[in-house]
Amino acid sequence: MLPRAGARSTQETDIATDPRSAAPSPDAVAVELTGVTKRFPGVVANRDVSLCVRTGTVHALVGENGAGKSTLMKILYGMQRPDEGTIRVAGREVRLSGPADAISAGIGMVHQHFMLADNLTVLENVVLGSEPRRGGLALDFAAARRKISEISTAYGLGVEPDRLVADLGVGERQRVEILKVLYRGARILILDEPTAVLVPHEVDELFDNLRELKAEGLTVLFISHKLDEVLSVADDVTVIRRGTTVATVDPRTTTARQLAELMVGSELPSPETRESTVTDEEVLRVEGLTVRDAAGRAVVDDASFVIRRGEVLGLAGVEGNGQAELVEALMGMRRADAGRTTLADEDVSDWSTRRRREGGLRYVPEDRHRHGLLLDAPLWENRILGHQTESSVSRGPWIDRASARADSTRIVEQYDVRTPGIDTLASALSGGNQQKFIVGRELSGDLSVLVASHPTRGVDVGAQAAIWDHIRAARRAGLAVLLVSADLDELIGLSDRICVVLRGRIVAEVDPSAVTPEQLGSAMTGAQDDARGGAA
Amino acid sequence: MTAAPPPAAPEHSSSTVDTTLRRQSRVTLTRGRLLVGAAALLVTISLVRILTGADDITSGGTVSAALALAVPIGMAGMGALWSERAGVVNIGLEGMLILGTWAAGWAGYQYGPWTGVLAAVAFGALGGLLHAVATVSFGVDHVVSGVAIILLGTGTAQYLSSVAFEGVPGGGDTQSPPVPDLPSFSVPGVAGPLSDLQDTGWFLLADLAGILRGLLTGVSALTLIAVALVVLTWFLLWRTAFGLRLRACGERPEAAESLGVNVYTMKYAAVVVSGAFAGLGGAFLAVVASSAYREGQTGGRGFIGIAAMIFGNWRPGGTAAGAALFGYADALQLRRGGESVHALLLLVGLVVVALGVWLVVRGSRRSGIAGLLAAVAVLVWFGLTDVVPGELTGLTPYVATLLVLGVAAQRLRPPAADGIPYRRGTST
Amino acid sequence: GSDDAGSGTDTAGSEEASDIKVGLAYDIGGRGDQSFNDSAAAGLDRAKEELGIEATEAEAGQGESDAAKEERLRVLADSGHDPIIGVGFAYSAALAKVAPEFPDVTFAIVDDANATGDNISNLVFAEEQGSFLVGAAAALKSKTDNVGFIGGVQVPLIEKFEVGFTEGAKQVKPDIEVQSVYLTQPPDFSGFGDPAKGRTAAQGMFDAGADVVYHAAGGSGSGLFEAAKAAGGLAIGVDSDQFETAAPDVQDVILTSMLKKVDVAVFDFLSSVSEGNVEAGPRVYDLEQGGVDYSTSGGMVDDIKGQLDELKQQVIDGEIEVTDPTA
Amino acid sequence: MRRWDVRDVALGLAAPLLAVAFSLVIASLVLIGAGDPVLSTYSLLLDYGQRPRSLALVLNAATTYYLSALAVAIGFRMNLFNIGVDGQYRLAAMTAAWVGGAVTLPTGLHQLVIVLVAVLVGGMWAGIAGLLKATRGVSEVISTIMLNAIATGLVAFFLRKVAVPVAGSNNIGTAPIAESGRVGGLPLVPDSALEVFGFLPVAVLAGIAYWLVLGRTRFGFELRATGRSESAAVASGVDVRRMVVTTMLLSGAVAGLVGMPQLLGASYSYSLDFPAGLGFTGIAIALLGRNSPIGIAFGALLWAYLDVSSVILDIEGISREIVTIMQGSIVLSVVIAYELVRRYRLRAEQSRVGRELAQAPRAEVAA
Ligand SMILES: Nc1ncnc2c1ncn2[C@@H]1O[C@H](COP(=O)(O)OP(=O)(O)OP(=O)(O)O)[C@@H](O)[C@H]1O
Ligand SMILES: Nc1ncnc2c1ncn2[C@@H]1O[C@H](COP(=O)(O)OP(=O)(O)OP(=O)(O)O)[C@@H](O)[C@H]1O
Ligand SMILES: [Mg+2]
Ligand SMILES: [Mg+2]
Repeated sequence: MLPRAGARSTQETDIATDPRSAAPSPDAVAVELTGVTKRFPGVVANRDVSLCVRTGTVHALVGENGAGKSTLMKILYGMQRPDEGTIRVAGREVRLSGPADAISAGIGMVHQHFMLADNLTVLENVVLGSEPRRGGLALDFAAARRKISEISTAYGLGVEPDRLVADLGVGERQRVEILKVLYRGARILILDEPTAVLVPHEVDELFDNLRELKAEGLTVLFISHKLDEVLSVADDVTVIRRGTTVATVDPRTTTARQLAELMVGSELPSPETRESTVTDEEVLRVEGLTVRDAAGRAVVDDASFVIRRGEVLGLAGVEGNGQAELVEALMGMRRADAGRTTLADEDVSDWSTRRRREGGLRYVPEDRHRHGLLLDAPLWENRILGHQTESSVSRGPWIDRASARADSTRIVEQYDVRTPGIDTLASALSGGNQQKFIVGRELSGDLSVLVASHPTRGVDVGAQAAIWDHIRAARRAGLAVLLVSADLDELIGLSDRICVVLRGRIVAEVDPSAVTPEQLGSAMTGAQDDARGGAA
Repeated sequence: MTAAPPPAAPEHSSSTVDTTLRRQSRVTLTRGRLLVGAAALLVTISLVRILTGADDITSGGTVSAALALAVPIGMAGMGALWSERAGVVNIGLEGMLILGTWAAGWAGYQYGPWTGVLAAVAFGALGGLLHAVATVSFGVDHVVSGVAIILLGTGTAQYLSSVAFEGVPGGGDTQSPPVPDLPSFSVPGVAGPLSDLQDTGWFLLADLAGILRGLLTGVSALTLIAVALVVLTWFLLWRTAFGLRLRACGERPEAAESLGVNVYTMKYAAVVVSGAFAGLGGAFLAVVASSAYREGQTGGRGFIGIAAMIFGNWRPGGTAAGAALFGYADALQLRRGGESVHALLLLVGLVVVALGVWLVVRGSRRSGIAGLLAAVAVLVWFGLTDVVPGELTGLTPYVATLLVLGVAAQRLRPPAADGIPYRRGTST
Repeated sequence: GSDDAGSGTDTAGSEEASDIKVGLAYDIGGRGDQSFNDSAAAGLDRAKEELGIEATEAEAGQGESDAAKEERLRVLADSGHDPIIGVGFAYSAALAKVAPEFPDVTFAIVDDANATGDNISNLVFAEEQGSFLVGAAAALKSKTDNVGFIGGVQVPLIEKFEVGFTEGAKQVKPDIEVQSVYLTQPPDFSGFGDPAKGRTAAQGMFDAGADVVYHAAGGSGSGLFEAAKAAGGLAIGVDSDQFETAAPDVQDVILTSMLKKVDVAVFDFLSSVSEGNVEAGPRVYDLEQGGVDYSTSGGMVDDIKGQLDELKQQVIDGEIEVTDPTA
Repeated sequence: MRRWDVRDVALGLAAPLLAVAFSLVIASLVLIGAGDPVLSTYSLLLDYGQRPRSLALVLNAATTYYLSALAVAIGFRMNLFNIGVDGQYRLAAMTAAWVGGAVTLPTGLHQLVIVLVAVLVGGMWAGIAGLLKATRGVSEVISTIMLNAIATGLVAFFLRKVAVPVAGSNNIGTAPIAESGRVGGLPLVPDSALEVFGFLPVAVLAGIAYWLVLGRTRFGFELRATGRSESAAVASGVDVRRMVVTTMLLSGAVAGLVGMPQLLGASYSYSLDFPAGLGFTGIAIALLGRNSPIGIAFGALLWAYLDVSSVILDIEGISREIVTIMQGSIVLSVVIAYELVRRYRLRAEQSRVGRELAQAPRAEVAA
């Protein structure tokens, strides 16, 4: 797919000529970790981990949330110092006291959360820390631009050096991250959950890129929660459970189910159980909703849909096609430029977020840290957030602390939030438990519609199953749900109907029982539309 | 703000309010537009001068005074810029400025003005170092540390001067002995002709002559250095690897850290430089603008410097422009206050009329009409009076800043991680 | 001037010390401010030397309330100081309140006639008269018929200087232009300590045609001297003979100074205390008393001295009445 | 669920005590440097501070400081930095003094009118900054700095217009408020001739109201939520812009009270020597007290104590600047100490979470 000659040209432009970039022998070991232990206060994130990664392979790392994958990779990238254990790169033991050491050892990392400065250009983000210079002091922009373009074309990344990162979509940002690593001439790439935010089409592109890198002799370490992906791209898969490596398996002889069992010691939960609970009572009706951005472009363009009692409407779409804006407009957090929203027969188009929430609209936000929680506040105060006017937590102008606390305890028990207590700060919980708490909170009181944005993103299989169960139970009890998700299995498994958005428009409606993720994926990218990323 | 410290961290980082507002109108400021705008402003000012006879508003003396008043503010602003570009809010600049004035007085009277300048820079940098220790190493809320440093700077300078200057001839508890002046420069041969041209009062030409005369004659060596430092700041921060790293620490320190940049080092460097700039501003106050350290000499210029930097959208050119605006307004009111500020009313009225019309044309009916109404009020005031009372002329720089910000604040974009304490290894 | 090296609270170590212990409370700035506090200190120092008295000095803090001033006076009184002098009108209310509490202690206040009582002496000055003379001097020396006045902070006390100066100038040249600027407004008292502002204002006046400028702006005045030097104009100092205290390179622009002899007033008061003949109530230091005057050092007013002294006599004789805006 | 309460208290006390100790060390070093006697300075401070009159003075100063710090703290709780308390209280006090001196009303009503005027003016002046932020996105940090300076000019301008001339005085001030509008002192400190401001109970009430409103009401919850995470507040239905304006109004209203103890209890008119700079003090004290009503009270008392004792230091010939240096180092070391304690606590909390989760039987997904 990619011109091999082009790929080779990258090596000629490497800043540091890496002696290890000589032809890889298939059985050479790129990275070897032995007996790595890393303790955080109260947690042993990694316990006696041993890992051996062969040169020129894609090596996947799987495990539950909090199993210690990211920590292990951060250790390998010099961002965390291990308490015990040794790291060998290409056979030589190394001491990594910072990312700079890792970079010079030929290791590069793409982080779980993008490490990009929005207000800097792509070029600035890429060269940061290894800037080409002119005259010893000045940054050589021309050289940097040239080199970035070269790498970009060589690997088909399609990255423009002078754009502001703030203006890029998720997929593009990911490619910038990869370019950052390649730019430094890394021979070992660590990708922490690179596919979490990508649609299948982009995932395929990414995997093509990975295979390309592999063919060049590069080594890829790759973390994902999506087991089928892992099986399709990896040469080896290592499973981490509770901080320890439990097995390294051959993907050709392993099934997803077996992997999951290794991860959690239980069966892979599945989102699909369908017995329709849809009624014909309309709860939410959206007509002609349009939202424009600063430049006047319609990011949500004349969107119309209806959700009924007991129905889950899935919204599928490549990230950045207006879902976020649609959801925010629906919640009243963003002004709609046109359109009408009716909630239980009432026109709520002019209502504030507060009134909409009081009217029974609930929200599981996409970014729980930004929109869902007060991280510095204890759980019971987080129970109040968004429900300030609800009788269960307040009386008139006063906060009812006792009931808020009692109800928080209920949520913690009912939703299996693993926490020592409701006085624990929200920031002390793991992501999955934070998410369970949010779901529990939003599903309490009188509600008629739940807007759930990526409710299980980055949440491990256990918590994921629990959240799915709760949504399903609420649906049975008559809840109308708008489910926005990038996880197509989740969409297909949970939804009664799926709308596909593309460039802010709802372009198709599909029946989840008659669609495969692949079909859905191509609908999301506009079927014949292959302009994105320039893939053939 | 994932890890907001307990004493609420007030900061001017992008809030939802700011961002939504910013989205409403994004007109890029190209160099061309800037030039056209400046030219239009100059023409209007010239018109106003001719209409009102307030010749001082573009006189060489005003411009030169404005320049001198702008330098300490600009240096404080440049200090704020360095610090905030690396993500550290530095409210403590006022304290560092005070330390600078003291050191300049102390070293200046004993070892000459240049040594005084160096000592001021060193003392300012010391203040910056203290701020860096508190904010970078200890992760203290930036504003808190800044406030403490103002207190410490004030107390220390007062204390030191009572120790060092009391009983010294020409000095005292609250002031140092006189410090010799620094040399100043003029472009040879221009003063006379420009002065003559200015005296003609010709439309536009006289104004240009006045401005040039103010900028080209009798300029202190320290002013030249200050201007050079603005340019140098721009070059260092936007054209070098060091600058890129420093700015990255203010935008996304985790990203910088993950690429092997030592965020702590960069922040330390930035905040120390920031203090050094404030020290230099203090030296200017003590050595050039006056000839000794005096208690209370800084008069809140550190805060104004921060305002100038915000006004300048966290950019060196903008910051310098903000300082210049402030210096200009201050010079006007201190010189022929009543008359010049009165003329300024006409200028403001005209500019706001233009702005209001522009807003209405662009569809922001409400803001436009509000602007027009305000303009009418200002023009009526202008028409009904001959001078502005002395108590009010002093407000010119502050009102001007507030007005300009009210119009332009939405375009401002602070560094994304400005004011947020950073701790190594806390990234996810 | 502060060529003395008097340190805070030391008592003059004269052997034959009288048993008088003076408490002197300065306004903001205190000893060493090269302004009226310093002048009071000079009077005190002379009294220490000549009368052998002991003294304790204290100083007001920035922006403090009357309560702090009262306390300062009370602590001084409590610890056996008598007499107690408050320097500056800021002590007015505090003194009026504390003096009755200590009927046996003698109090004095400089620059205020409002706080009155059986044990309060008010040492006040006819600043307008002194300013009148230097105004006349300015007008006589002005070639452009344009003079200027710079006030540090716009408070009534400083307005007395302005009024006197203007009247003096107009007395000599009725058509003369008098420019006038105040650097700051209360409670921003930085106008008394910001030479940069003083310089800018002075430059503006010289640019606008003035050739003699008078200041009543405390420490900001040094900015005037520099501006005068740069513009080739003349400056008039205030309070003390600033020719003596200014940097040598600007001495030649100091035409004269309006002398406000706080030192004389303080010394007079102290000597009357030591002689036991203090009188309560206002004691006005005017031209007649020699409490205000103009200075002649530098010799730049030698040529007009005759005219000035004539005017002085006219004021003393009441032929010319200078307006006191605070009366 | 709340454990470690004893330890919490110990930790809470550790920080301020450490800080005071640290700043004593710094002050001692400075004293030694100046050649002043260290121990006798402190004993002087202690002796002087225990005199009844000093106690009354401390209480009076603390009353004012407390109100100022509360005004600042209201803003802090939602990440608004109201540097403008200074201008707000001065403008408010001047206007209130003028109105109070111009009218004669029955006792009770008179005071009420004066205080209301002050609260309204303070609120409105702060409201300008709030509006500018909410509608035009102007950072309140600069706008309040500018408004402070503008308030200074306006006060000077209007004071000149409304001042009553007093013969022989170099001061100018508004007409004195009649007896009916004053608030008498309270003989709170035994053996002290000096009475404590009758406004002290009002400050205490303001503190209680602050605690109630911020800690116990919906409004307070929303205010704090906005301070902790603006984005989360928006998502949970808080109108942040309105919140900005309301908070500034409230902060300014409390700022309006700052000048009242002095005006109604001591000077009865606004004149040139009305205390200035209290807003800045308020910032430092709010930081010192970490925005908690009790903490601020302690901070105000400590600050007032130091300020009051500076009088005696000065008279005893010890550099009074030592007090400013002590205040600065206390602020800095308090926050550093708090930060260290906070980190310690967070680590402890996380390890507790970790421990308890490790012990808890892991509820597995249905096997
Ligand atoms: N900086 C840290 N301080 C304290 N504890 C930490 C830190 N980083 C990680 N941990 C702990 O280490 C454990 C492992 O975290 P890690 O991020 O490696 O998990 P992960 O496998 O990457 O999870 P996920 O799949 O959610 O990304 C977490 O449960 C957490 O409690
Ligand atoms: N930098 C850190 N400092 C302290 N604790 C941390 C840090 N990073 C993670 N933790 C701890 O790790 C746990 C959660 O880590 P983890 O990264 O596994 O969450 P997550 O499930 O990945 O959430 P998310 O998907 O939102 O990142 C929490 O207990 C948290 O306290
Ligand atoms: Mg991870
Ligand atoms: Mg995670």
